[in-house]
Amino acid sequence: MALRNLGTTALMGAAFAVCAMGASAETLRWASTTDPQTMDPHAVNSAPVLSFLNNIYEGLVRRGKDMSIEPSLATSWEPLEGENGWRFTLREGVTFQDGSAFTAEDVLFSYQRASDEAADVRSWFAPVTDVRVVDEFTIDFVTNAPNPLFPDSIANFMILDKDWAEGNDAALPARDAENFATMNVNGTGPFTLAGRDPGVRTVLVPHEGWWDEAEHNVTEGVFTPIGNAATGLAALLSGEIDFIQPIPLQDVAQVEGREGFRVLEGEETRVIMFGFGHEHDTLLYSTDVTDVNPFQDPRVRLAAAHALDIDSIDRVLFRGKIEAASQLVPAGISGYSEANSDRPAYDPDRARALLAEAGYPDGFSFGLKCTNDRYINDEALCRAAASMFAAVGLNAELSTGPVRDYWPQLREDDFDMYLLGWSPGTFDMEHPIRFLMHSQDDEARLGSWNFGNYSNARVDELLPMIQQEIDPAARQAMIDEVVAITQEEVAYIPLYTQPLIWAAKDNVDLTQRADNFFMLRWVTVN
Amino acid sequence: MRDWLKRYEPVWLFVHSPAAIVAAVIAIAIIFGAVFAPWIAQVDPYDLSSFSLFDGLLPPVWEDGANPKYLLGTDDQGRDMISSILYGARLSLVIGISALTIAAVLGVGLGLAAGFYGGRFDAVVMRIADVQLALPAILTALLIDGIARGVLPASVQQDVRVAVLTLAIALSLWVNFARTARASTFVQMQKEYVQAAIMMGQRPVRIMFVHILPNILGPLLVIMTVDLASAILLEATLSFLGIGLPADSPSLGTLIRIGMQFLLSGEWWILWIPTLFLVALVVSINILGDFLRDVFNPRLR
Amino acid sequence: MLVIKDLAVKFPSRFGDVTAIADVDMEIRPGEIHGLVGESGAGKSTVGAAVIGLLSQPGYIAGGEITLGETDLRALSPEAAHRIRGDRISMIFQDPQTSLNPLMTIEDQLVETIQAHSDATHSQAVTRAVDLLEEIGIKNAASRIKAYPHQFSGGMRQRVVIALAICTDPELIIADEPTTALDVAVQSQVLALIQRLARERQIAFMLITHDIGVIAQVADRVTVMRKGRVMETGETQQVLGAPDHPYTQALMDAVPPLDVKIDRFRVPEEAPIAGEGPTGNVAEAWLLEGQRSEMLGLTLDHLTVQFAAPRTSLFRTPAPYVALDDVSLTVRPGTIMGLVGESGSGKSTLAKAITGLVSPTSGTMQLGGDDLPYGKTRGRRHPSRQLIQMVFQDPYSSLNSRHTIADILEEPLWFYGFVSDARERRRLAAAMLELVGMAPEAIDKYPHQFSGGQRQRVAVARALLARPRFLICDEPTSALDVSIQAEILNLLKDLQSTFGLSVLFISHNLSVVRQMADDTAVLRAGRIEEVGPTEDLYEAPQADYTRELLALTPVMPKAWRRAG
Amino acid sequence: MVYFILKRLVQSVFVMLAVAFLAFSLFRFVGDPISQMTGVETTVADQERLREDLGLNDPFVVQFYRFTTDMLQGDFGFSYRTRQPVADMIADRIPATLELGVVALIISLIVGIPAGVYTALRPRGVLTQGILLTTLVGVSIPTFVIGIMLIFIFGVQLGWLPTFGRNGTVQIGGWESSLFTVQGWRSLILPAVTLGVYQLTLTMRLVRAEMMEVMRSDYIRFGMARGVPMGRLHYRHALANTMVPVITIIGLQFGGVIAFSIVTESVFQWPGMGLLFLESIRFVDIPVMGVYLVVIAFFFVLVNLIVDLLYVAIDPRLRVKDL
Repeated sequence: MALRNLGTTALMGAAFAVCAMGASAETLRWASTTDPQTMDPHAVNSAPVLSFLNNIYEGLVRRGKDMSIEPSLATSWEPLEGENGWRFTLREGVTFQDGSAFTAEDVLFSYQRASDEAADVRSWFAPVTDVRVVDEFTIDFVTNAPNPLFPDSIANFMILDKDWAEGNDAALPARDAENFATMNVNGTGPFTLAGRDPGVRTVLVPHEGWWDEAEHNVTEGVFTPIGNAATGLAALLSGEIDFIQPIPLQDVAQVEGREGFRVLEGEETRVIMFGFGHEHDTLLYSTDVTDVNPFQDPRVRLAAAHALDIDSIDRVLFRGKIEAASQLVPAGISGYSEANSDRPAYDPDRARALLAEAGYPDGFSFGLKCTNDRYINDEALCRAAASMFAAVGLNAELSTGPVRDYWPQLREDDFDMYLLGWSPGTFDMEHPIRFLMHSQDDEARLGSWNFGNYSNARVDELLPMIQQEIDPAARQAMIDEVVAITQEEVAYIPLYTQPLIWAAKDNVDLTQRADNFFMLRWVTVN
Repeated sequence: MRDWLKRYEPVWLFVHSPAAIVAAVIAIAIIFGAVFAPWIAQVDPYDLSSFSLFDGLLPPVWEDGANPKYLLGTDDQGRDMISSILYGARLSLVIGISALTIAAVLGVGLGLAAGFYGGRFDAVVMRIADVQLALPAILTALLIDGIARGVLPASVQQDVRVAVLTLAIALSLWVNFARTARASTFVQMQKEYVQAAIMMGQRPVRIMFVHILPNILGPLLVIMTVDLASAILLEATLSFLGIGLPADSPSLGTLIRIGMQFLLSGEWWILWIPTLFLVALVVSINILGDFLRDVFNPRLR
Repeated sequence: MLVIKDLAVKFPSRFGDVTAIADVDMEIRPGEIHGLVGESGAGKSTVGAAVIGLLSQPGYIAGGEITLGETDLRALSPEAAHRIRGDRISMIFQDPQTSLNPLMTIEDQLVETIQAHSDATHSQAVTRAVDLLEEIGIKNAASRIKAYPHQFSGGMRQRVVIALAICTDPELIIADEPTTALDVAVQSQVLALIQRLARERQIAFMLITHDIGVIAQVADRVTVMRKGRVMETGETQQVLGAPDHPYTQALMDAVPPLDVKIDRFRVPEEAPIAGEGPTGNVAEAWLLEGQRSEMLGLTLDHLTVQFAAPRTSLFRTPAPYVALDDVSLTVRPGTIMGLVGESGSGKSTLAKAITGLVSPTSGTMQLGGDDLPYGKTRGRRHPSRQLIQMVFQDPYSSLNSRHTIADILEEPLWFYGFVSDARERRRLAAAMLELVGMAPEAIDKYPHQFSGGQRQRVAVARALLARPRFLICDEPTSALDVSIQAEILNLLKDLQSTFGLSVLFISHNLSVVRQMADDTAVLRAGRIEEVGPTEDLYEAPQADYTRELLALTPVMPKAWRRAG
Repeated sequence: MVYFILKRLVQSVFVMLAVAFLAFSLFRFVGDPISQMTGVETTVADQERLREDLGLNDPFVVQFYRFTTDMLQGDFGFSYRTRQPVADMIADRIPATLELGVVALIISLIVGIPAGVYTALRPRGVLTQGILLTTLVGVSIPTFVIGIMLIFIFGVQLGWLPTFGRNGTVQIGGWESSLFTVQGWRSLILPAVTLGVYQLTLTMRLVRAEMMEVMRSDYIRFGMARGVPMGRLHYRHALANTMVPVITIIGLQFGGVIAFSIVTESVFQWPGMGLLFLESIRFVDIPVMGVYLVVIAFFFVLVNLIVDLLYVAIDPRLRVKDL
């Protein structure tokens, strides 16, 4: 069958094509599924944009290869005496890409710009009450309460040059029509923009006057978005691009099978989980139980957890690439509760027993809502889970849809059980607690993604204490308690951490970071 | 038997053209398989409990590592390919045929009236046709999908997806019927039997549907077969663009979309078997369509 | 010199080989015009096609010889045959509208033909073409040659077709119904041209036609064919004047004479006689019972019909096309009024105005004393829609081919509410069929199973089933063969006299109108040229136009006709 | 002639208004743009404020009135996603789609017409049956499968042609064209062939049907009777008359080309309007979707007008009035 070997033969043709491409010295051509919408660091708080702009702009602090916080534009920082907040001493002799000097004024201006109503990233500065310039290279951030994690939470807060922004009337992120900062950049980072054709091609070239010494040998970085996964892979295998993030899970074996290419597999910090409608008093989609919501009974929720066999999902759907998850953050993230690191085992009999105990011996039907274009194999996972639930009597009526309609439906409580993936923005356990476990409280901007409105007084009480606790041991004890409560009450069913799969040519060394950010400055093309 | 065969010419022509026979055999076999899928297929792919994940990604029986229980292998969910295809073809045919009927009723009705009344009414119908042609099929599908989601209550939405898709496809096909019906009606309007009916004072509706319609069925029938093929293809394209049917009640188009993800990962059969099946179905329908056009086109004889 | 010896042509079909023509013999000397006459289906066109080698698929020459001069046409290779076509043998088709390529100028089509058979340069070919056009009577040919076919009138276009046929001065020209689509005046000019070419250029003409008048006027010798066989051949005067084969005699009797009125056509013996048979008179009784006492005449005065011409520019509204201009006409009750005129004279528009298909711009119409409203304002249930019925020209399009004869005939019965019971309706329809001379069993068949003549009988039956008082016949027989035409005309005469119908008989054929009509009106370009009793009009025409029409109609010389 | 054009223009304005109204009135059901525009941590209050600023809470009629009046003044609004003026976004993308569509159409004509003529003149030939079958198979495989197949065969296996994107373009006064460089053509071939396959089958079958019809006409038989060489008869006479009806149908099919270009562009990552439209659907970028539709309607109407004018130009019966 000619069509069959289409997929598996070795690529003499492709290898040959690489040289034919006439790659100039150390150009890196890479692709991803989505194009960063804008070049304005404060306009949009989304991973693709922040990841790309981290190559151009820099924050006071930055994350190292192992996700730890290290000095960047701030050389050091200490808590303020006498009031809550932090003092940052800035690095001297740093210049922006247009040559102007970097001073505290620029940091203050960037703070005012980033916390303005027009900026989508203003939620990072919720705890900040005041910012004071002490001298040309020191600046204080005053917070409304002790905030040990504040430096970590502003790793993506990028600094603009005040005169450049005001000079090109881009003092605020574009409210409606684009302004100068949407298409042009002036950061302190390792690279600057050499060409921008939105949605088609974006070119980065090294910034000569960068304060840090360059580990990379890239002379030109060309980024092109490729929406269709199969086309992207073809582009890599045909040698037209050097690196692509991500590639479909099922094609890993293929790429590894071809010499000249390799695959980088890691764990993304995103945990995939099922959530319940804790606050719903009836099931919306059930055909047999319409007067009460069985999922309000923790035993039913535990039964659902026991019905899922993560190992077989791993083997068949993810080809052994995922890690089972016991809580809402993966292992290794600060605040991970080692004490509660085991998850409910796959035990269909125990699940049926629990259901019977809860009064549903032959189970019931309910509506399971999932996305079909947001997480890796999201639709396939939901179908697999639905068939596992059905095995124990929980008849799931599956409805999948594009993510553009998904969040509004969840906000209108249009589900019985729903699929959710969560990646902690601050890479700390406090983040999911603040957004997913704390009961919904709009003014305080808490629990905004807790769609089922799970609420536990003790958890609500512990959150502010965790946020202000300086002593790490005490903080971890409180976090362990929260994780224990939510596990015991099965607030969510954490399933697994999503695999992070990049593919590149052999002659490209690069570092894969857990937050799926691609740093051009760690790349060497040999 | 011989003279009956001879006397009724289309049948005689059919018996003597091998292509039409082969096409008819394939089409009937597929339609038979689709209609009787529940009894033929081993597994009901729509019932989630009837298959398990562990049988996922099994190759066809002539490949190594295959499970004889699944002759043509299984897809990523462990569904038997043959059953999925039969059920998928059934859904595709249901959508295709119902979309076609709606398009035919709407198109022929408007086309006949436009041809009969002519003048301003004809111009209005043709402009509506222009608007419909200017809206790409994907957008029609998207908009109807959006309306259904906005208007209908949440619980009903899932099983109304098929109706939404059918309506969307029908809306993008009715223009062909309208244009052909209109052109044929203009020809018939010159004929004296129509003038006689008008002179008698018969109601326009009766003239259109009792007198004119039987005489313009020939060309419409040909469009019917050609558009059935494009309706099925359109359903496949829409599901590729993410607007088609949900993955748990696959049509042929959805199966192909799922198959696309495994194109390079070695599981070639998930894509190519449904695609070859679709090609066989569409080609045979088209060949029958061509045959019908030659038979019903008086001038060709 | 063309010689054909027992030529046979066969058409394979699923019923085995059908013999179209067999043992046909014929000789045509240079300069001779040899008429080939016969009714439709006689195979005359097949002979012409066989000679020039253009038999329509899948026909083939099964036997016999065709020699032109010394060359045996059947022995030629396809390429050689193609070279001869246009060079030594040419052909003229019936309809000038479709014989010329609409997208090419006359010059291109002439030049390409000339250059196909001679090595003339382009300019030489053009000058030759211009001379040719002048020779066949096209004025200022030099400028007209650059025009497109649609810019010529029917007659002009046929002249161009003839020029194309003779531009390579062929030995033989096969003219297949060359003048059938033309008006009388233009027909005679084209026939005269053919005679002149035969004489001056010594071209042998095979003139294929069904019109015996044309044969009489032009042909030197004639061959009569029927059902693929030659009945008789010889000098025209001898064959037409004193035919010795009964079929030829029957054919001659069926031709309506122009110069004398005969009360009924002598119809060949096998034609069915109208009105006999038991069920026939059931229909007759039903019609008579429905007949109200008085007969209805029709009066039109100052009737004008105008059609808006298509707008070509925003500012000037173009002058409307005047189809009927101030027409006043009266059809006396119980009589037949003939209406004669050439194509484009407005005959059909008049019929459509009366029946309401077209709304006049001014003038009034009365039917038997009551006012007849215009089409627009005439309600669907207005009594005139039942009282006035019409028989159309083309039998193939006046009956709905998807309905059975029963459906067609029963429609007026239930529509006008005459008979509510279905079985009764069916019995009456079958009876009417017999009244018009057809077998009652035909009721369950479809129109395509009948000949042209039979279909026209069904159309008449349908008209009668509406119990009309006024019948309009728009060219009822011009699409039929002469023999069939005679039967239908006899039928119409009998029905008119039996049921006291007032009839408006429209035709372009003056001889037919003379045999049918009590009074006659001559129409030209929408205006009445002359109206009066038929005999006065034919014997002593007042208007020059009428005289000219009578003179130009090809007709058999009086001397040839058998006595009585 | 002038009157004819004016009448068509008035009608086309109505078509475009109808398309705009239809599209705009239904966008409200296509999803919530705000949830796409804001990040994960944006609070509900901020989202409401943004919704207010964008005027999405205004009644539908007001929104539509604003949409049309702005458009008439040439202000096409800005994209919710990239904040770029929609006019620039679409203007940048028009050359890509137009060039792809036109080249696909040309391929379908260059291959379709001769194939149609051949199959018409030799209806029973083996090659004819072969051509008919292969083109039929070609049109039975969904466009995206054909696209991916071509990418893998020519891009990955053989490596002759690029697998995605549109490079080698040359800027000629605001029009970015890929027709003037070898690299430009190399990246254009595969998408154009994918888009062209459907058109090609259509054109071929149309030409075949019309040609067989014309071959039976009287003027062809008269041409045969005049001994006009067969070649001239087939091409000068028959083909010219075949083109008249074929051109109108091809004009109508241009709508199909636009629809299928959406799929082709998404498979080949071809930076045309189709891809932009697809991305704006995923992102519920209403202004871009609205303007795209009106532009497509405009192209469609324009093509119809051109086809009608071509019709008159080719057919002298319409062009030259009687002498």
